[in-house]
Amino acid sequence: MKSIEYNEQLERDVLAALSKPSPWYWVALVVCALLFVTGLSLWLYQILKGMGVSGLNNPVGWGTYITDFVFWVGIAHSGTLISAILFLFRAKFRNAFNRSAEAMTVFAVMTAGLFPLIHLGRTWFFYWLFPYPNQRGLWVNFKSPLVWDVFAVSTYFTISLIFWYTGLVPDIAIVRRYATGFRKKIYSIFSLGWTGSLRQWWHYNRLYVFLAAFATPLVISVHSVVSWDFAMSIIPGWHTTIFAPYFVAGAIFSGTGMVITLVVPMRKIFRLEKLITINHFEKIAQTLLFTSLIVTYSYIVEFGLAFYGHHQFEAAHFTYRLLGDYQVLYWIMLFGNSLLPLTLFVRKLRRSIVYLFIVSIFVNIGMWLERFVIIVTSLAKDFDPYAWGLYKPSVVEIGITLGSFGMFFMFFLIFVKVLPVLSVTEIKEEAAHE
Amino acid sequence: MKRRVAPVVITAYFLLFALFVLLMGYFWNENQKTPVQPINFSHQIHVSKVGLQCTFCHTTVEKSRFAGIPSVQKCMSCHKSVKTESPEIQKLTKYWNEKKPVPWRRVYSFTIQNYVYFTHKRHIKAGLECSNCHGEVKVMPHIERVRKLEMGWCISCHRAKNAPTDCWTCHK
Amino acid sequence: MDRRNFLKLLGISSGTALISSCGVDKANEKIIPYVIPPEEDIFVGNPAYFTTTCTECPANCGMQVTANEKVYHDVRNIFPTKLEGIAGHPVNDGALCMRGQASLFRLYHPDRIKRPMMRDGDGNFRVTTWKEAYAKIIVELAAATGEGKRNMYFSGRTTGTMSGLTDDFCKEMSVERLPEFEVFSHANLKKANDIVFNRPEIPHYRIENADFLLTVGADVVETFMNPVASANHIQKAKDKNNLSWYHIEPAVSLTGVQASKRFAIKLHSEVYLLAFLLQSLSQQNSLKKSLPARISRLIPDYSITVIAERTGLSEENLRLLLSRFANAKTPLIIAGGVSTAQENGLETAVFAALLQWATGMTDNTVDFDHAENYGSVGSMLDVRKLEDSLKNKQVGVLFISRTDPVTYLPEAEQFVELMKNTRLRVALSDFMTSTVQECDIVLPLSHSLEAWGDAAPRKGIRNVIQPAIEPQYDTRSEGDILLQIMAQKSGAASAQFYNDYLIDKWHSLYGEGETVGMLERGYREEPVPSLPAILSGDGTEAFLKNAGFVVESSDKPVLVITPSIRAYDGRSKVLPLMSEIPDPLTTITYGEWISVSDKTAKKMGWKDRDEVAVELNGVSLKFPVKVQHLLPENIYMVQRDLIYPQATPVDSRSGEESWYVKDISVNATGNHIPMPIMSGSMHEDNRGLLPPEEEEHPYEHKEEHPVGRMYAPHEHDNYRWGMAIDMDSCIGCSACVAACYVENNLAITGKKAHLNGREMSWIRLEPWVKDDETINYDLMLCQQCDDAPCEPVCPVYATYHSKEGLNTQVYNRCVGTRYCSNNCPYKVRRFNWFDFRLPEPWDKMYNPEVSVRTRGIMEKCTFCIQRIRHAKDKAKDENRLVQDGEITTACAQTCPTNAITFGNLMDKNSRVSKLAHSNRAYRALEELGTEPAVHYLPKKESKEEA
Amino acid sequence: MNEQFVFGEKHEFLQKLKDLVKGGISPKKINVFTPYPVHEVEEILKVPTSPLRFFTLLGALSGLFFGAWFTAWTSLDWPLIGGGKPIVSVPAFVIVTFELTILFGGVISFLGFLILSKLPSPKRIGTPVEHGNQFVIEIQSEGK
Repeated sequence: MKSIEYNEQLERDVLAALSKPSPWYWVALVVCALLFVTGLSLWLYQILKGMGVSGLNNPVGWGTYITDFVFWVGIAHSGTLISAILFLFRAKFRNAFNRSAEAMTVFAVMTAGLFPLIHLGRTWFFYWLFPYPNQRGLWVNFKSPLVWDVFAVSTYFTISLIFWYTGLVPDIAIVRRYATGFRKKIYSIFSLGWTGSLRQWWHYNRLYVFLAAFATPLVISVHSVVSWDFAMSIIPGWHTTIFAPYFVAGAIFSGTGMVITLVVPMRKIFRLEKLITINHFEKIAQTLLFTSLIVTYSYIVEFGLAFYGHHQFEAAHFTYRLLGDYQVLYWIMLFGNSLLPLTLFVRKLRRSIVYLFIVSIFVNIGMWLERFVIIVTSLAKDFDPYAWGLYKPSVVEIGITLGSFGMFFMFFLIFVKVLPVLSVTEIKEEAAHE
Repeated sequence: MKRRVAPVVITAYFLLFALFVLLMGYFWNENQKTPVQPINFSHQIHVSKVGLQCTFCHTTVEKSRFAGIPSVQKCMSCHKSVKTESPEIQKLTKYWNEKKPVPWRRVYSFTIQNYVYFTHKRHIKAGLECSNCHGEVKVMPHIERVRKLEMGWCISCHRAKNAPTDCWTCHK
Repeated sequence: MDRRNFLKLLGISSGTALISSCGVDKANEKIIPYVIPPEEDIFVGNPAYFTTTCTECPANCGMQVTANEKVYHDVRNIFPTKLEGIAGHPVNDGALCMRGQASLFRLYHPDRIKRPMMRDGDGNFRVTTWKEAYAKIIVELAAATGEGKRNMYFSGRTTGTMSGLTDDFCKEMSVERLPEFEVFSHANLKKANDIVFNRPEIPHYRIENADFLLTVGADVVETFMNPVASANHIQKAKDKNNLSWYHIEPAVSLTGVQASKRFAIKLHSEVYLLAFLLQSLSQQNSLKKSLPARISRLIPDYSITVIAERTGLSEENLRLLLSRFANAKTPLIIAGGVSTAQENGLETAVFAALLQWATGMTDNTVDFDHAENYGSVGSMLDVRKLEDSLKNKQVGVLFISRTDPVTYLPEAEQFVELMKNTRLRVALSDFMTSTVQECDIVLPLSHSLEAWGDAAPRKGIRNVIQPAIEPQYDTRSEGDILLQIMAQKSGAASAQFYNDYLIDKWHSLYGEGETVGMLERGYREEPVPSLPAILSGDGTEAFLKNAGFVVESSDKPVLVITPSIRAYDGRSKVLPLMSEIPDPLTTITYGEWISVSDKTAKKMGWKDRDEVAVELNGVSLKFPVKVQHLLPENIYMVQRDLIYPQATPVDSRSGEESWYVKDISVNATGNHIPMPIMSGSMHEDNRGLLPPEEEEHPYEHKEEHPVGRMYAPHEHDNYRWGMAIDMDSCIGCSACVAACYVENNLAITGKKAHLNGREMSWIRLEPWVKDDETINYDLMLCQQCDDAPCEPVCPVYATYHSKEGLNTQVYNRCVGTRYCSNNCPYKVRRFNWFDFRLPEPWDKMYNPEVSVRTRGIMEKCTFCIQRIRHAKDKAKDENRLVQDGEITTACAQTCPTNAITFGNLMDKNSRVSKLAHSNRAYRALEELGTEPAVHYLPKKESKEEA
Repeated sequence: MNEQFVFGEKHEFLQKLKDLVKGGISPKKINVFTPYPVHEVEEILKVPTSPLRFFTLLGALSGLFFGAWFTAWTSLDWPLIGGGKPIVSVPAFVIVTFELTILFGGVISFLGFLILSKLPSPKRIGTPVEHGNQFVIEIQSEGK
């Protein structure tokens, strides 16, 4: 087939996704929107009543909200991994996923960014967390890991957004060509008047490389910072040096899981089978397996440190994590994160979309639980036995968590209807090489 | 046709709204600055004309955290005889006869009163003039707030005079 | 007459007169001046101080009221905001117990009766006027006398001038004054002293003079007689004569846990132990006065083995006790509480009295001349008498004042029925108690902080009661009421005011000058004639002849109904703070529970919060279980205020009511009851909260070889505030906790919050069980760490380290991340989960010097920084540094044993630095390198004692 | 009047381009439009590396210095002790500095790209130039 025809065909295939949505799409969208709105109203309720509407207490000052925060930031990471790191490594299978992965990153960071605000006792003063010149002459405390978070997350969001958009510009230009009327205007604006001239491609390529080069260390730093929220404290179970690598691996692991969860149905619905092939999935499954192994390794090391280090509080804590009040969650987590992924050594399973989808769901659950267990068990029983206490999420917390999922999927659903879900330009380029 | 009207209407609406907000803000601020007092008391007359010292009425300013507001009896000690015919003084006399306090409106207040510890005594002892913070009261027919009492303002002076800037000097 | 003119009349430079000037009102919009100008020497920012007397329990501690000026609902007034003991007061010497600290909650209680009421035709209360009420009373009194019925005045314990006035009133109005009703009447003690010394009194125990103290059942630091004084004197004795204090009890009590040695004794066998001591001591003639033969032969004499078997004490322990008694110069034995309120109670008390006489305690440590003022207090026998005369419809008008028999008597329904046999029932009360519900006329009483009066806790002391605030409602003092009734009867135009009556009395008693002195001091010590306690041979012999010594044979479960350190006999239950503060032994706050021996629990497989049904006296009561270490098997404990009164045997000789319910059966129901147990675990596992158990150099001080640190310690200029807490002195009374709540406007969060682990206490007592044998405490509050983990994690600098070593929290900068709390190894930070504001009118008691925190803010102990600020302000005026002992925190101030020392660690000569550098000192979780400013001195091991 | 060559296939287009350059037409006069980046073009037309990298370097450096200065300065502006750490605790500040380096670097590179490639261009937004999937070579005629 002549490449020009192939490209035309390709464009039609991809842009087919932008055609009129089916009723089911609307149902899904409305459900997500409702969840989102419920979450928001619960948050409002919490602001008006006080943090007491959550299940948090003394000693457990952090719970579901921070878990959600870490979870969503984690999700975001594999987006950057797939698009930036794999780009630098020139990994071919990347272009099947990178667009949706990047979109996922942007939306996940947006969602994650809300939770530090939600968990504030006095949300209405959230802006005090940012260093801005004020009449009080007060700045923020740069020694606080929470301030590091503020910088890391906002940087991460900005860069991811730019990275995503840059990749989109030539594709939007394509959509522009097909679109008509009002939509055409919008697309023209967002394609910035892209012509595909030599000069544009010339700088474009450079920019893309640089952004990728920035994004890669950024991912590492962001989740390290998130992990330091815990590692910088003195609480047994938090205060450990392996947290940064451990969390980064965990983040990529969970994110990869989420990519699969998102792409499998997307591929089916928009009939992208011939663009997102089983080989692509095998590759991503391998990533999943690899990161799973790293995470499992960290789990083992944690216990090693505690017991071999012969530290009374650490030892007591890890015994508690394993056999204490929250052991069920811990065991579910181990199953989802460490045992189940092992089955991906089997090639057959690796290449079964359905099986992958199931695994990815377990990974999502497992990784959420991992953060929950780390945060809650450490706080529930620390140094002073008198102050020990248990925590269980309240309706409000659960509602807001569901709301965050609603928000994330809502954005994603909107995305698949307004922007090309695959990087057309890159696939063309890829095709031209073969 | 429609296409032209809609944007105009919308912009107009928002402009009006903005204007409204601004006006509200302005009036609120003014009102804060010079609240309407139950009795039209003039510091100008009492200080400039009569020549009273601040401490004549605000007796505890040198020894207490609070400057002190003169009791109704104190006012009456002069106004039993002075200017008795003036309607404002008659208001005062009314309060006195009913043995009711005069519900003066506060002019200077910290927005977060509950959390701030301020002592007049220390500042007087440090040699500050009343006017340093309260402005030229003696020329004010209606007492008027000349400072917002924002933290930044306090601090600037504390720094200049190297007074303590430890948070718990003023916070409580 | 208002107090100012009254004091003017007394010629007192009214340092305590109603002050007035301008202050800051809550609404912060208006500034309300006074109509009448202020006293010249008084102005806002300086609170007024009044001396008065605590009336929360019969102990009558001397109390200094701190009254702050506030505008409340557009009215400028002064409001009592803090209560403290009067330093040097003969009863409590500056200290106050948790109930005393909390009694402001009674003063401002929303449920107080606000105006006189009378029952109308259809049996409902309607508001009435005093005149009308008086008129009715006078008419009824006359009518009753006409019918030949007897009118009776039935009240709670009354002392001092009020007692005299009551007599006058009764004479005037032909009313019988009945013996007073107290749940803890100590009838057996009085009876025993009557038998042995012909003195139906309770002596004043001079613990401070003792070098060996043996308390038999008497919970001297909780509710027995005067806990604050006892605790205080125990400490004095420890310092002065290196006192060793042993406690013997059949159950377990905070007192027992705090004693340097505690022996669990078999039920009802105390009598044998005392008999054994008497006999053995006389045999090895180490008695100062030998007992007459006719008496000693009546005292059971058994071999040590038998006694050991009867009492369950090991022979060496018995010998230890003997040697202690033999070698002590000034021993003291106090029997009471669970050991005298039982079948052998009277015998126990008698033997204790004999021991007191024989070992010469009556000459120094047992002081009958200053006997506790319990003379007019009756017993259950007197109650029975009343019930009889009610049964026989002999009673016309029944006055019930300041007491609540319907709540405290087991036969409540019956008593209510009997009350109906009267013409008229008049209640004088501050609350709508179940007794008041049954009355026809309700005369609301003013709180003692709103009224004049005096009190005589024991012979030789007269306490002043003077108002710190005008009555908030249409209430009157009992004195005024009686005087007014009398006046109205005699048709006088106006009654004499009770305060005039008082003045007259005082003047006639002490003369004018002395009266003034007494008012300023708040009390007066008067000389009392000294009569030695003489053994009454006949009485004792007669008693011993037909004394029966029950031997507890059955091993059926027994329920002990113990007094509550928080609610006393139940009267302090109305104070919400008493439910908010954990019971020191169990750390339970709200709701009821039954204490079950850990051994029993293990056997039955019960755990905390398991519900059990208790079958007793034919009824079945349900309680959640609290496993209690040290509690002997088969013994169950419920605090008196948590169970409705039980019919228990009453000693016909003394009228003492037994605290034991025998032959109960306890079975698990299988339910679990959520119960707010504040302690997450009672096992410390050498985590470093208690002193490290090292073999050589037991309490070596860590500061000399500090833990490795990355940065040089930051410098302090003039002050580094620090604290030393001596856990050997601490008796776990929790007064400090209550003081902190009141001083710092801490929130009362309620049961639901407590179940979610949301208490707000800044300071707490942590009980630690060591190998199921001992319970040691530590007192946990913010350690003001030099390298505080909470500080660097705050993103907005809401918490930081002040140059004076304080770990401060700027409330209105806090955004509420709770990171600091997570990162605090001591978990002493508290988060405002909601707007926990005290409901009106309780908010009157807020301390204006301390902000009231709103929702979403983290708060913590600041070492009472408002007090530091004031002291520094004063020092600056006199341009000097703050002296040692000039400042003390609320917790340290109220401690009966001065276990807490606050001061400046930079000053090497301050008491606190000396203690901090003593080689006993250790710091909590020191190996974390947080460099706390709080230093602990551990409890001395009892082995050092023996 | 510009001369245009339109191709459907990449290799034809590249061939033509080579010929043109061989034919002595200065690369400056040649402009090409491609549906996706074609790196050979840059080789053929001897296009130097994009100056974008200077923007990136500048951005990153400014972020670095700003971060280092800002963290230290704000801490010294009102020195408050926390947890016994020094007022300027470099290890903590490095993290913020690093993030700022990346933030500035990324944002300024993007701006640089817009400036260099003259985007967004209102003219083109108004009337987009569409070449579809064709490869276009445009040679500016003489005189221009």
